[in-house]
Amino acid sequence: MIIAAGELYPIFEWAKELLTGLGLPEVWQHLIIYGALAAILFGTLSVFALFLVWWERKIAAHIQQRFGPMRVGWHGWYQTIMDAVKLLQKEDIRVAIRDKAVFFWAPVLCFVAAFLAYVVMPFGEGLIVADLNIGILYIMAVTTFTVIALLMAGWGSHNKYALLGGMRSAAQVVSYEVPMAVSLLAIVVFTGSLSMQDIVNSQSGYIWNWFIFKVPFGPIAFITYTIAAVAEANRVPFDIPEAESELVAGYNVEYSGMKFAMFFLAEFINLFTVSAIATTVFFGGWNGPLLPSWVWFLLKTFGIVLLMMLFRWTYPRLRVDQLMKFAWKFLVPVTFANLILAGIIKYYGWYW
Amino acid sequence: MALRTEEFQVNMGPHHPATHGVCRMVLTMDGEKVIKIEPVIGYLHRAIEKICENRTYPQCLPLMDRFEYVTSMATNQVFSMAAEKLAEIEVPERAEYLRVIMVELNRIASHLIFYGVTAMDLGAYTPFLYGLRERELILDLFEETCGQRLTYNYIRIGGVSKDILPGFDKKAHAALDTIEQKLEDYEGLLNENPIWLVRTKGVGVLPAEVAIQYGVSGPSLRASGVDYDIRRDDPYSVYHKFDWEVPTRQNGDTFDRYIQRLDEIRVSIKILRQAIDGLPEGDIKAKVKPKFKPKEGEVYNRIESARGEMGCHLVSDGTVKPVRVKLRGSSYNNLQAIPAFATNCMIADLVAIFATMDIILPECDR
Amino acid sequence: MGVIKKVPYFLEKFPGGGLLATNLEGILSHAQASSMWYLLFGTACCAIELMCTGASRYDFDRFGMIFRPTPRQADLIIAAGTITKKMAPRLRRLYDQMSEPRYVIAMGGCTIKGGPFYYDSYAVEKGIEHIVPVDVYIPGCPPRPESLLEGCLTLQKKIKSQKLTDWHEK
Amino acid sequence: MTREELVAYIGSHFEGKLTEMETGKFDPWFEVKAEDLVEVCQKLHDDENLKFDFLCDLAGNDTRERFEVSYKLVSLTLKHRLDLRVALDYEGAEIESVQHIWAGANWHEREVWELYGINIKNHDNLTRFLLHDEWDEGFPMRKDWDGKDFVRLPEI
Repeated sequence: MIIAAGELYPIFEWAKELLTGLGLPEVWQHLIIYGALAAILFGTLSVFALFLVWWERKIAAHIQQRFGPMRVGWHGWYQTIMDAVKLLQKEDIRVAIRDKAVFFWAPVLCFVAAFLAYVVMPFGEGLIVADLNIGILYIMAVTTFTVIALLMAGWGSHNKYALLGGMRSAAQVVSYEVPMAVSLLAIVVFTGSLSMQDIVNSQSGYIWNWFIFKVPFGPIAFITYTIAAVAEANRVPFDIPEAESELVAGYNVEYSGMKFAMFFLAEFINLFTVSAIATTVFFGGWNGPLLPSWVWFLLKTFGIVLLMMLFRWTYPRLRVDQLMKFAWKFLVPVTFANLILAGIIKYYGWYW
Repeated sequence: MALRTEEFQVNMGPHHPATHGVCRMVLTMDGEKVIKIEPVIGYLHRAIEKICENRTYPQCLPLMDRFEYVTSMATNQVFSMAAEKLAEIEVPERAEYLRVIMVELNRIASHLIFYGVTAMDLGAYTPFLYGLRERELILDLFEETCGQRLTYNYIRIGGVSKDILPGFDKKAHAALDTIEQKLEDYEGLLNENPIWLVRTKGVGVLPAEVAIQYGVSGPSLRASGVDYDIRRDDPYSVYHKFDWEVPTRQNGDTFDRYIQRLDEIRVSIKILRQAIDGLPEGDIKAKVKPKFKPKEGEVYNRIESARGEMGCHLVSDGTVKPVRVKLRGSSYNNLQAIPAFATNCMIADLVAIFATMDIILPECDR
Repeated sequence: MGVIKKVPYFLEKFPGGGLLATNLEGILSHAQASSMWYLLFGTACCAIELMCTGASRYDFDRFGMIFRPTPRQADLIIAAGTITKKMAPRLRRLYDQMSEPRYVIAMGGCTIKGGPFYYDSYAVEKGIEHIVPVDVYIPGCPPRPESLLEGCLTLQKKIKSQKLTDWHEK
Repeated sequence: MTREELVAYIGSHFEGKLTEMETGKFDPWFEVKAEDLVEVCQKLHDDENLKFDFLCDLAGNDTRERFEVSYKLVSLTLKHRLDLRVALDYEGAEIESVQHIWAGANWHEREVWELYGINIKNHDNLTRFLLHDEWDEGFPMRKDWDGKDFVRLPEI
C-alpha cells in the first residue's frame, strides 16, 4: 500500500484489515481499495468543480457590482447543481456531418484527462493515491491530454469555428507547456526529486521554507508558472480557444447537453489542478500549523484559484500571435535563465 | 515538399456575438488571417424610409427612434430640424438648450455602450457592465423627463415634448460628476493594461485619406487626424454659445478610436455643464399646427451624432406627408470602409476594428 | 432528450415508483426553470434593453440566466428586436440548432405582430409565431428590463408546471 | 468660402453646367445634367478652391414625374457645402457611377439601384443587399409600387 501515514491512514488500515479478514486475495484487495479511492477522488473533485463554477460566478458578480445567482438556496448555492441537472436533460445533438468517433470521445477524454493528475497529488499528509517517483513529470504528461481532446473536439465537430478553436488551443497549450515545465524544473533541480511527496516534505517546517520564500528563484518561477498555468487552463487572458467574440464558443461550439458539461467541468478541474500544483511546489503543499493538513492544502489552492479568477474578470484577451510571441520570446528565455540560476544557487548553496 | 494549404470561408454573422446585431461578414481566411472581407447587410432593413412617405410628419418621429436606437435623441433632432427648416419654424431658445442637453447626454450614453462593447469584444467582460452601470444614471434622467428608456420621441417638430422636472439640474450634475469620476476608473482599467495596449495600438490603422474617400465620419474620422465636427463647422442649435473644443487624435488605430470616444465624453460633459447652468426660461415648443404642413421644398440637414454625421434629406410637396425621407447613418459609410483598411488582419483584430468603428446596424439597414 | 428523461418512465414500472417519479419530475423541471441559458440573439432596439437586463442593475444572473453565444448550449432564445424577412430563416435555423427542451420569448412589439412596422413595411415579418413557436410574449417598444424579467419569471412558472407527458410534445 | 462666394465661383467656372435652384435656402443646391455628372463631380473634387472631398449622402427620389438623384458634398478642408441634383426620365433611368471619385458612393448607389431601379453605369458590384433574397416585387421605393404587405394609410 502506497498510502503513507496521515489523518485518514486508520481508515485505510481498517479497510485493508476488513478485506484481509474476508479472505480476498491481494490483487482483489488492491483493486477494491483503488476503486474506492478513485470514486472518492472523482466525487470530491466533481464537487470542487461545481463549487468553483458557483464561486466564479459569485466573484464575477461582485466584481461587477451585481449579485450573481441568488434564487436557488442561500445566495444560489446549488445553482451549478441545477445547471448540471438541466444539462443532463438536454438533448444530445449529434451533428450530421461529423467524425463520429472523434466527436464522441473528445469530451470523455477531456474529462478523464482532467482527473488523471490527481493520482500523484498530495492532498494532505499521506493523502496521496500513489507517490510516484516521477510525480511532476507524470502530471506534465497527463495534463497535455486535454489539448488532444480539444483538438479532437475541434476536428470532429465539422465546424470552422470549432476547428479554429481546436488549432488555437493546440498551439497555445503546446507552447505554454514548455515554460510551465521549465519553471517547475527549477524547483526539481533544487529538491533533487520528481516525487510530489518529496517536494512537499522538503518545504516542511516554517513558512520561509516554502520555495516561494526560500530561494531567490522561487518567486520568478512562481510568476512564470502562474502565467503558463492560466494559459494551460484556457482562461482569460489566454482564453483564445473559446474566444466568445471571435469564435462564438470555439471548440465546444457544436456540443450540447452533457457533453458540453464535461468540457465545462473539465475546465474547472484543470483550473484546480494547476492551482494545486502551484500549492504543492511553491507554497509548501499541505504544510501548516494547527489545522489538518488537507485543510491547509485546500486553503492555499483556493487562494491561487481566486487569484486566477481575478485575472479572468479584469483582463482582456490576447491575440493568438501575441500569445505565441509572449510564450517563446519572453517566458521561455526567462524560465531557462531561472533554471540556470537555480542550478548555480543549488551548487553554491546560497540559500537558507 | 511544401504542404498544400487552402483558404476557407467563414461566415461571421448574421448572428455572431461580435457583430452587434445582425451584420454578416463573409470572410475569406488563410488560417487566422482574414484576406477578404465582404460585409452583407440588410438583415434589419425595415423600410423606414418607405414608411415615412406613408405617414405624416409627427408620425414619422417615432420611427426615427427605431432608425438609430442608441442615440435616438439625435435621430429625433435631425428629422425635427429638417422639418423646421422646411416650415421655417423658429425654435424657442429653451427648447434648443433642452435639445442640446438631451442629445449630449445621449451621446455619453452611446459612448458608454461603445466602451463596454469594445472591451467585451476584446475579451474583458467587466468593463462592459461598468459602462452599462453608468449609462443607467443617464437613462434615469431620460426616464423622468420623457418616460422612456430607449425610444424617447422627446424632440418634436418645433421644440421638445415636455419640460424637465424641477431638480433635474442637480441630478444631472450628480450624474455627470459620477461619470467623470468613473472615466478615470475606466482608463485605469484598460489604458494602462499592457494586454489592452498590445491588442489595440497600431492595429487597424485607418489612414485619413481612406477615411475621407469612404465618407467615414465622426469620432472614427477625428481619430485619424481630420479635424471635422459638424457641431463646430456647420453650427446648428446653440452649440456656438458654449466653450468647447474638438478633440482629435493622430494615429487612427484602434486605440485612438477608443480613446477618442472617451475624450468626447469629457467634451460632452463640458458642454452639458454649461448648458444646464445656462438654461434660459421660456417656452419649450414653438406654435406648430396639429396638421403640420411644411412649405414645398427640399432640404438636407446634418448633425453630429455619436457615430458621426447623421443626415436627413427631406423633400416636401406641401402636403402633410413627406415625399421623400432619406436618412444618412454614419455606420453605413463606416462599415463600408472596413474592407478597405482591415484586410489582411487577424480575425481577432477584425473584431476589434469592427467594435471601435462603432457600427450600429439599423443605421445601415434602416 | 437526455437520458435522464427516461428514468421517470422506468421508475413508474415499480410499486411506489410513481411517487419517486413525481418528485423527480419536480426536481427536473425546477432545474430547467432555474438555469435558463439564453442565446445572445438581439437584432434591434430590444437588444439594448436585453443587454441592460443582463447588466448590473437588473442582473439576469440572479435567476441563473447567463448568455451562451452558441445555440447548441442555449435553452432559451429571447427574440429581441425586429425580425425582418431576410432574418426570419436565420432565426428558424438558430431555433432548429438549439437542443430540446427549448423555449422562445418574443420580446417587444415587433416580434409579436410587427410593432410599428405592421401596416406598411414590406420587409418586416409580422410576428415571429409564423417562424418559431413562442412561449411568452412581452409587449413594449422596447419592453423595460422589469417586464423582461417578469416575462422570464412567467416562463419559469410555465416550465415548472410542465408534466412529464408534455416533454414528448414539446 | 462663404455661400455667396461659392455660388459666384461655381457660376463662373462651370460653363453653365450647374444651375442653381430655388430650393436651396440653406446649402446651395445645383442641378446638373446626367451626362455632365461625372465630369462635374471630378472637377468639384479636384478644383483647388472647391475640394469637395467628402460625399455625405447620395439619395434617390421619385417625384411621380421623374427620378432625382441628389449628392451632398462637403469639403473637409475648406468647410463649405454643396448639394447637387440630377433629374432623370422615368423610362430607362440611368446614371454614371461616381465611386471612382468618392469610394463611399458605392453602397449608396447600390441602394439607389436596388430600391429605385435606376441603373448605375460602371458600378463594380450591383448586387442586391437590402432586400431579402427571394424578393421579386420590383422596386419598393417607387411611388407607384404596391406590394402585398404595404397598406397605404388614408389621406388626412
